[in-house]
Amino acid sequence: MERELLLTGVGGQGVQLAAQVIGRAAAIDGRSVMVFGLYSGMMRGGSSDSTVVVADGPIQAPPIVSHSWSAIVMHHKYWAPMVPKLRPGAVVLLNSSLFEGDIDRQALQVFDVPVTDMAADLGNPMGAAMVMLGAYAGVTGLVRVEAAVQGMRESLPPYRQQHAAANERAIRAGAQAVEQLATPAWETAGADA
Amino acid sequence: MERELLLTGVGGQGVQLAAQVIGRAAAIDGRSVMVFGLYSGMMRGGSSDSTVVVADGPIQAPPIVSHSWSAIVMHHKYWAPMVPKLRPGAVVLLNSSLFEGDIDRQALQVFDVPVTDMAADLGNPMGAAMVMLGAYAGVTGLVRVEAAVQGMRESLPPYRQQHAAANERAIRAGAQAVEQLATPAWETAGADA
Amino acid sequence: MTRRLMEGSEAMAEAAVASGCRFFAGYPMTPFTELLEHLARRLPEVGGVCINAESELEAVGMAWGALATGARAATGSTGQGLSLMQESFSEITLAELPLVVFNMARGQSDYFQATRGGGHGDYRHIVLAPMDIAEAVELTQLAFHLADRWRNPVLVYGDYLLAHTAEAVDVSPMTFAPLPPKDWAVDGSLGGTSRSRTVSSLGVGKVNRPGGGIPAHFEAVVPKQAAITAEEVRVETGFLDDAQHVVVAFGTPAKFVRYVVGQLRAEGVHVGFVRPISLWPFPYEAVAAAAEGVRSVMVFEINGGQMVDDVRIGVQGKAPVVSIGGISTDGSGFGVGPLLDVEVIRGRVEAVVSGQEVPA
Amino acid sequence: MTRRLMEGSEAMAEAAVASGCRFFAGYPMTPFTELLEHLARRLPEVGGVCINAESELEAVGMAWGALATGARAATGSTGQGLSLMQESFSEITLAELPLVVFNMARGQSDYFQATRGGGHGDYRHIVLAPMDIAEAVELTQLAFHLADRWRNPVLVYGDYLLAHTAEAVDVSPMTFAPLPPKDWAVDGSLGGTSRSRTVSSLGVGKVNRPGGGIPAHFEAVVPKQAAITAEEVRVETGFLDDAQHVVVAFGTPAKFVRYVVGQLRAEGVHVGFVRPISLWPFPYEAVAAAAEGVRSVMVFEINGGQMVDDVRIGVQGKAPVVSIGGISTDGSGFGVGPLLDVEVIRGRVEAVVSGQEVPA
Amino acid sequence: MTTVLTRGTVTIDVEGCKGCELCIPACPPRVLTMSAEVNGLGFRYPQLHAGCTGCRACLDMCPDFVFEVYKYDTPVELEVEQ
Amino acid sequence: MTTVLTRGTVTIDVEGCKGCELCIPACPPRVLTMSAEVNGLGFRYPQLHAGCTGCRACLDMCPDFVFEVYKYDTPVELEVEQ
Amino acid sequence: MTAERSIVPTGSPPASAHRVAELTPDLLLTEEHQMCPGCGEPLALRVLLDTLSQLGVAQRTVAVMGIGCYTSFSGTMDLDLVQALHGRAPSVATGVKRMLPDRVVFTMQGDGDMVNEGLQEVVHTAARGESVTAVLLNNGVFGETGGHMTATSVIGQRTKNTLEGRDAEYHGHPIRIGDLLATLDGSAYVARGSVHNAGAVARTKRMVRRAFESQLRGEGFSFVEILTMCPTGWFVPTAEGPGYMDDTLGQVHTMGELKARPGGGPSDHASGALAPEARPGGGPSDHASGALAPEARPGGGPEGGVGR
Amino acid sequence: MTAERSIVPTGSPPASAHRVAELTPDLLLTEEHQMCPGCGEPLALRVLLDTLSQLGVAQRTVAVMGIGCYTSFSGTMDLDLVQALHGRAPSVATGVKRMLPDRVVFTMQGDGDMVNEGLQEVVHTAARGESVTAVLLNNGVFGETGGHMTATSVIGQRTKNTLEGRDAEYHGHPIRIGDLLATLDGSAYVARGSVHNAGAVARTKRMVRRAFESQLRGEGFSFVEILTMCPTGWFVPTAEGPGYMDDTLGQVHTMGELKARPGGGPSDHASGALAPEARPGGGPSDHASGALAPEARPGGGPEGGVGR
Ligand SMILES: Cc1ncc(C[n+]2csc(CCOP(=O)(O)OP(=O)(O)O)c2C)c(N)n1
Ligand SMILES: Cc1ncc(C[n+]2csc(CCOP(=O)(O)OP(=O)(O)O)c2C)c(N)n1
Ligand code: SF4
Ligand code: SF4
Ligand code: SF4
Ligand code: SF4
Ligand code: SF4
Ligand code: SF4
Ligand SMILES: [Mg+2]
Ligand SMILES: [Mg+2]
Repeated sequence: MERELLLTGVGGQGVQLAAQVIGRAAAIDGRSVMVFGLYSGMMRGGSSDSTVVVADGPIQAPPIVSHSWSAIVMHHKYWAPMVPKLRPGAVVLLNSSLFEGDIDRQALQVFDVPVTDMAADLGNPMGAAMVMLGAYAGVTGLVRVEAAVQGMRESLPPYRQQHAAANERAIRAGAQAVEQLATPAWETAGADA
Repeated sequence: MERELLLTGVGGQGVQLAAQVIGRAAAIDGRSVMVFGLYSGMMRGGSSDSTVVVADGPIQAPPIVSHSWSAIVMHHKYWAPMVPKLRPGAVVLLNSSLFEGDIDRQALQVFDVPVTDMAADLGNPMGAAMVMLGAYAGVTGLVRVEAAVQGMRESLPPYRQQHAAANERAIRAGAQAVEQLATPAWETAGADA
Repeated sequence: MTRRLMEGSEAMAEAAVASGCRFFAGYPMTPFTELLEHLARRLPEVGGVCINAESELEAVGMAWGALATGARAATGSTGQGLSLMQESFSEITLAELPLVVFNMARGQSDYFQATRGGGHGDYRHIVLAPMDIAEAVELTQLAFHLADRWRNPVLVYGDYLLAHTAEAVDVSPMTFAPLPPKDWAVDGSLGGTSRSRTVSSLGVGKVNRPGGGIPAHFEAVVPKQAAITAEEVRVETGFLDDAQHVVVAFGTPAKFVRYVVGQLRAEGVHVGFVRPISLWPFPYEAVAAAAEGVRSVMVFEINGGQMVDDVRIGVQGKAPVVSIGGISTDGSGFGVGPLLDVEVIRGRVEAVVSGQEVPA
Repeated sequence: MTRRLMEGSEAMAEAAVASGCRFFAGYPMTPFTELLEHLARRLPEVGGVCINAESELEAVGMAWGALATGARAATGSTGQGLSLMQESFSEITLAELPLVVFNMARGQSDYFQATRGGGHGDYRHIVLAPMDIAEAVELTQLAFHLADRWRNPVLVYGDYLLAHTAEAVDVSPMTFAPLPPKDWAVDGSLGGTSRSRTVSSLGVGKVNRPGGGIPAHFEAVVPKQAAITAEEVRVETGFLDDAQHVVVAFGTPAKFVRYVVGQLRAEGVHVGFVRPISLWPFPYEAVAAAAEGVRSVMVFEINGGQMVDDVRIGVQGKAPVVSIGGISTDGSGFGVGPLLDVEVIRGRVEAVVSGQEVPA
Repeated sequence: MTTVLTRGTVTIDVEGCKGCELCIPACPPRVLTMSAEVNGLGFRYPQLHAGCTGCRACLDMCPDFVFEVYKYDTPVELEVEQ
Repeated sequence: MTTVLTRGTVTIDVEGCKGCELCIPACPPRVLTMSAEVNGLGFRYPQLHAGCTGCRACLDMCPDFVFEVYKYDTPVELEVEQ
Repeated sequence: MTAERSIVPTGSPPASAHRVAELTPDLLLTEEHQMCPGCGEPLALRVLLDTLSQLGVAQRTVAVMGIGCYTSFSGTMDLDLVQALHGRAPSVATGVKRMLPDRVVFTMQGDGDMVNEGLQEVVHTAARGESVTAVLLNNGVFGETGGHMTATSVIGQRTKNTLEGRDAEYHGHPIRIGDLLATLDGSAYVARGSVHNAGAVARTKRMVRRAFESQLRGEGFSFVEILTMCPTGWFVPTAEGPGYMDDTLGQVHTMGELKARPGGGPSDHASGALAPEARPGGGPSDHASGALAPEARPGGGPEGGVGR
Repeated sequence: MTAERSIVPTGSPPASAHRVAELTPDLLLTEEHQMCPGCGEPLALRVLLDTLSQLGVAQRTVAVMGIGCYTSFSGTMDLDLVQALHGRAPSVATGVKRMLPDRVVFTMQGDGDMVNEGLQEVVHTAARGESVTAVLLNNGVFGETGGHMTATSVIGQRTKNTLEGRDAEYHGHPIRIGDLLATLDGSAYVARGSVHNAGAVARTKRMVRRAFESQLRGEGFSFVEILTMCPTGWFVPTAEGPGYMDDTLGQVHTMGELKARPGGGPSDHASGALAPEARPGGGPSDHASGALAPEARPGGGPEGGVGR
């Protein structure tokens, strides 16, 4: 089974790191994984999208997916082109601190999480994406929260390790703020969990 | 009618200039002309070959000729590959001051002119090629001697004009040292002469 | 080495290290940058050298020097940076040095540059185009081997997608047939012995052992290229047996095409594919065989129409050749544009199969 | 201007001046050097500028700047120097600047570089290959016209023989259809007006007039190339009517081929020739027509086999395509080798006609 | 409650701010502080307090061009919370 | 006829000479002069006269490596034409 | 502390007050840009555009842009403009100037563009004495590609591909490009400024003005290097950018005028370029204008910079 | 006059005499070459090869050659050798040295190669402090292609494409490359010599030796510029070459040591490199060795050269 996740935000919001962390977490959970990040130019306020595919067998799909099982929306600016790619009933986590615009709450299972505010409250204003990925793990079970924490630590370059503790708090806060779906991503928590 | 001349020597002997001068002289004489020079690298002692084609109508031949009516041999070093291109009976002027080796005096009409020595005697040791081209004009009548003198003046760049007088003496000395062929290049001396 | 989530750039860097590459020089440029970053970190760990060259011109020159000593060495960039290296590329080929070049292309519009030689002269690089990370790990190692085998540069043709996609991969060293010793390399030891060596693109040796000279040196290119053409064609084909239509594609887009062809076959459409893995030498014979008796040969490439020339040469008029790709880029000019989408490709293939116009 | 003995380089320089070229920058390299020398002398005389650029990279950059102001400007070199300019060439094409490039090639082995674009991306230069000085004078003038007409670079493909052969020639200015004004050029006058201009290869305008953006800019390449292909093919053919064999050749070697074909025809051999004058766009249709019903299509080119690809694309399998050229150079590497000889070419054509092996 | 003689003032385009804080130390009288709230892009932004001199340093140091600087025709007294 | 005490001498590879004349002024005692005759390539070449010191300057200045320089074990007297 | 004071409304201009300076440079088509928070390049841009505006040459100016983060300014600068390739702006500017000798021509380049990829271009253009002004935004990194070492990165500087810091043995030494260009006969005016505080911005503006004045007098090549913050590439918080610059790049690439043609004396030393009231009052650092020594200091090393 | 003296036979070595120096450099495979009459490049070649021979490093040396007339030496030098492209030798040498750090690596380049086409290469290599020695044969022209202006041609110099002489306004100013390289932190030894007379040859030989000694000590980049005659490119008779050089190039590119690391003191000041008897006796010019100041003179301008 292949589970897709699309992430969108603006440069600087941490979308690429979040995608990486989920990918590493899935690998830690023993699954096949493919992560593809697409961002314009450098770390400036342009678009920042990413795709994650996690599977319990080898992945057949090419790294750009046409249909997705879920989405994380850190900002609405580059969200529109993503909408048609979501399968009916797809799980969407919205950054409700910033999100503006319409979303079809009938067709999609939408979860509003005010991650920018939560991150600010945690004293880690740049940690919104970490809160979000904690929430995503909590809602979908696509990766285990513990795997996400470990994946985050492995994803930080040496010169950013000082942020690890704050990020861990952010991930756990996100996970605690939500409830798991009735039908999560997998039957079991993790292939080797 | 197309008349070909092949010239060969070593770099620094003035072969390219001599070919140029003959070309300009032929143009002065009102004929069609094509001159092609081939020399290795720069003015260092490598090969220095040139081809001149003069015609009384438009030239059909490409600039590298397979068969030649005449040749000027300033040095024997790069002479061998030229031999098979000479038509039977071709007119060959040899720099007898330096030439070493064999030449088929049966098949070719050979004229020995000690142009290096003559140039030295004239106090113009670098003028051997000019002596030779005077001799060539004298023997073949392919260009008029007066046209050759004028062509030489036009061929010198401004910063070499100081050599014009000495070169003129060299050309005339060459012409005087030889006798014209019984059957020169053309019936008339020059198209507009 | 155990499986680890690595982006393509990192996996290729690891594969280079596993191949014994010990010198790299490069200059950052999207999407090549990460390959350089990984090698800058990894090579010193294994006793190698990675220089952050001051420009692409310097990078390729440094690699040239390292190669001349017999080391396995590489450089890379993307289209523009490789354009700057063209003079060196052709001359390194003439000098018969085993350079490996990573072209992390911004799309596929450098096909001509890669296969026809953007530089002057008659040189050709062997060009290997992986479709995904696993294959990139293999072809990178093969590249170092072939470069040494033929004393000819090999270019690995990746792209943005390959560089920036991460998968859990395992880079283990491959084994190849043994290679002759690099007795042509200079190590400085033969000065004053009358047997000193020259590494040169000019075909010149020493006066006491002049070699064949420039004409012979240049002419030696022709038989060498013929030998490579005879031995190094690599291609994957699928579903050709009873195909009425064939799609030709290379690199990461070929992975999309293969997926689409698989889907269509499952639905009973008689379509097959040819995926050139070596772009030079190009699999003309495979294309010719595939073209036999089909109704169309489609070419899907992300550019204005380049590989289509090679496909036409292969097809030799046996079937209509139809371009179904095109220039496609994101707003930044180096990312991935709208054509790289399974649905879009499927739509184009179906249009040709059903005899309609290809949608723009 | 009256007839005067001029070498090809000088004649081309005069033709450039007659075309209104007022800027040139170049760096010496055999056999391009003399063209630079003549322009260094002539341009200041007519109020133009010729810069002895410090390298080819600088030369092409300077030409770029001059072109951006709307001036007619050119640069040039030979193979290696042009390799260095490849990055600029492709981007100047994307910037739609009317550059003229003189490629005084060391042979014909830069055919790929010239016609496929040695640089990155989908660019194409219009390539015009004169066979002698008189034609070079015309094609040089045409080059400046076409560059402006299409806002696309044009490369004039000369060689050692063309550069160094002297003939008595007459350079008179030609007239062409009128051209649109260069309202895209910058002159510095529109700063602060909200209508300021941008000359860029990146497809970007100003925020208030952004244009189509990078994707649209890149995609515009395709229809433009199609239009040039439709209108600018130039070719000479001869003796095709009842030909059983056809020889394809371009540039100065084509003059030899034409001479040989003329000789053979006079002797009753059924052979004709096709001489592409524009190498891009290539005269595929003329080649296709010539290939109809013949026994062989020979390709004579002085390289390892490059134009033969285009001939194959044109012939589409209708007749066997036989290479009868090859790499041929003198000892210096940039002069003229043994294949450029009427007897040698004749021998090769006769061999094919009589069904024998082509002599090596 | 005291007041401060204030010769200048600024306007701040809060939505243009990227929260870099370069304006804060640049202000000689130190009358700028960062907000607790964030703007639409999620950035904190500067707020002005009494005592601005209209010196322009904030304008010169803001990479996002959010400031306009004014001088009162007559200086005003503004309140400062102690 | 007089003689000069001559400490050194040279050999000259006449056929290697390209007639540049750089050796002539380089020789401190000025004992080199150019020939009137030419060699096989048509160049005039240097000739040695009495008085060489074996100083090596000609060797150092000849681009065509035609000189070898020697010192006599015992200086010799050589004739000079007046 | 300030935090406790009451907040003054800043939404709209107050009544009975006048603006002390133009809102933004009037040669900008928009104030928006996509540079990172805390980037120094927009500050340098403003300095440049303000100067062109004040000199009144905007309608006879051609800009030639390099490739780096600043490239995005090409869409917002209201100037006739030619986009060059990475490193190649000086040659392009040469071509423009030779065809339009009475126009003001300048390049905007980064350290990666000018001192790495295009070092040869700028040195030759300077040696040629080409009458153009080159403006260098020097942040000691390739900002655009993610913060890698450039030829101006200082010893010990940590960059994306020198994670242990630039090591002279392995990575070599930084080039002080301004000092190098000042040694060439063709350069007429060479100075190095910075935008790391308001005083530096003001001094830099005077340098830029003097560079263009030199071009207008036809003296030869003029050059202003501006040190700019790149918190992203330096991996430091935005607020620490200026201090980090001062401690690292600023110690090697010291600020000051490095060369000026005797003829081109202290044009506007006392005022002119900068209206007096626009000067930062008791700003965080000095603005001792005496440091702008009017005479040439070719090859001037670290000793002669403006006090920071 | 000398012409009247009787001629001494010079066909073969005399009896009872000993050779004062090696016949030709022992690292030459042949004495023949195709350089023009009066060319200075073979003189520089001999200086270089003699030095390598005397230092005893020939069997651990790699030469990297540029493209110019001197390129033809690659066939006659008995050294392991890599032929680089025009301008690119310093990068190639870098690659060689990094892979063979204990070998002696040098480049031989001309002014066209190094100061035109490859200026960036040599400056970056010097800044990088790469432990290689670059030898420049500076004749102020592209000899190989026919005598055109280079970036070192001096003002007023007539060349093939500056027929009226190099004009600073139109063609720019020459680059004094040695002076420029001396300003870089990565360069350890920089000197400029010449071969226009026997004294200059001897002094140049000491410079070359000191440069290689610096490399052997691992101090960084070392550089020797050698002014060489090119009568062909200068359009002067061969015999006038040395005088012409002295009057033109020599006035701008003044001879002397421009930089030396304090540690690398006066190695062989008194002798060693040059056996005393090999010194030109009362040669045409001085050989005051004091001019080889051992201490660093970065940026040293015209004032500090060796007397010519
Ligand atoms: C030939 C070439 N090589 C590499 C690049 C990739 N590239 C784009 S911007 C850049 C760095 C720019 O650095 P700098 O000029 O210092 O500007 P900054 O981003 O720091 O402002 C590089 C390496 C390119 N565009 N062209
Ligand atoms: C890229 C490139 N451009 C131009 C040339 C042509 N070229 C060959 S040698 C030469 C000049 C060499 O000048 P220099 O290095 O000064 O050596 P010299 O001939 O004066 O000894 C030039 C321009 C080349 N080989 N490669
Ligand atoms: S104008 Fe000056 S005093 Fe007022 S807020 Fe800005 S920096 Fe502070
Ligand atoms: S300097 Fe500008 S962008 Fe930065 S915090 Fe202050 S107002 Fe915001
Ligand atoms: S060794 Fe000295 S003295 Fe003797 S010939 Fe040579 S230069 Fe003259
Ligand atoms: S220096 Fe040498 S080549 Fe020149 S004249 Fe003297 S011996 Fe002959
Ligand atoms: S990466 Fe650096 S230079 Fe680029 S926009 Fe960001 S801060 Fe500015
Ligand atoms: S052209 Fe000049 S440098 Fe070249 S060999 Fe002749 S004299 Fe020497
Ligand atoms: Mg930078
Ligand atoms: Mg030179």
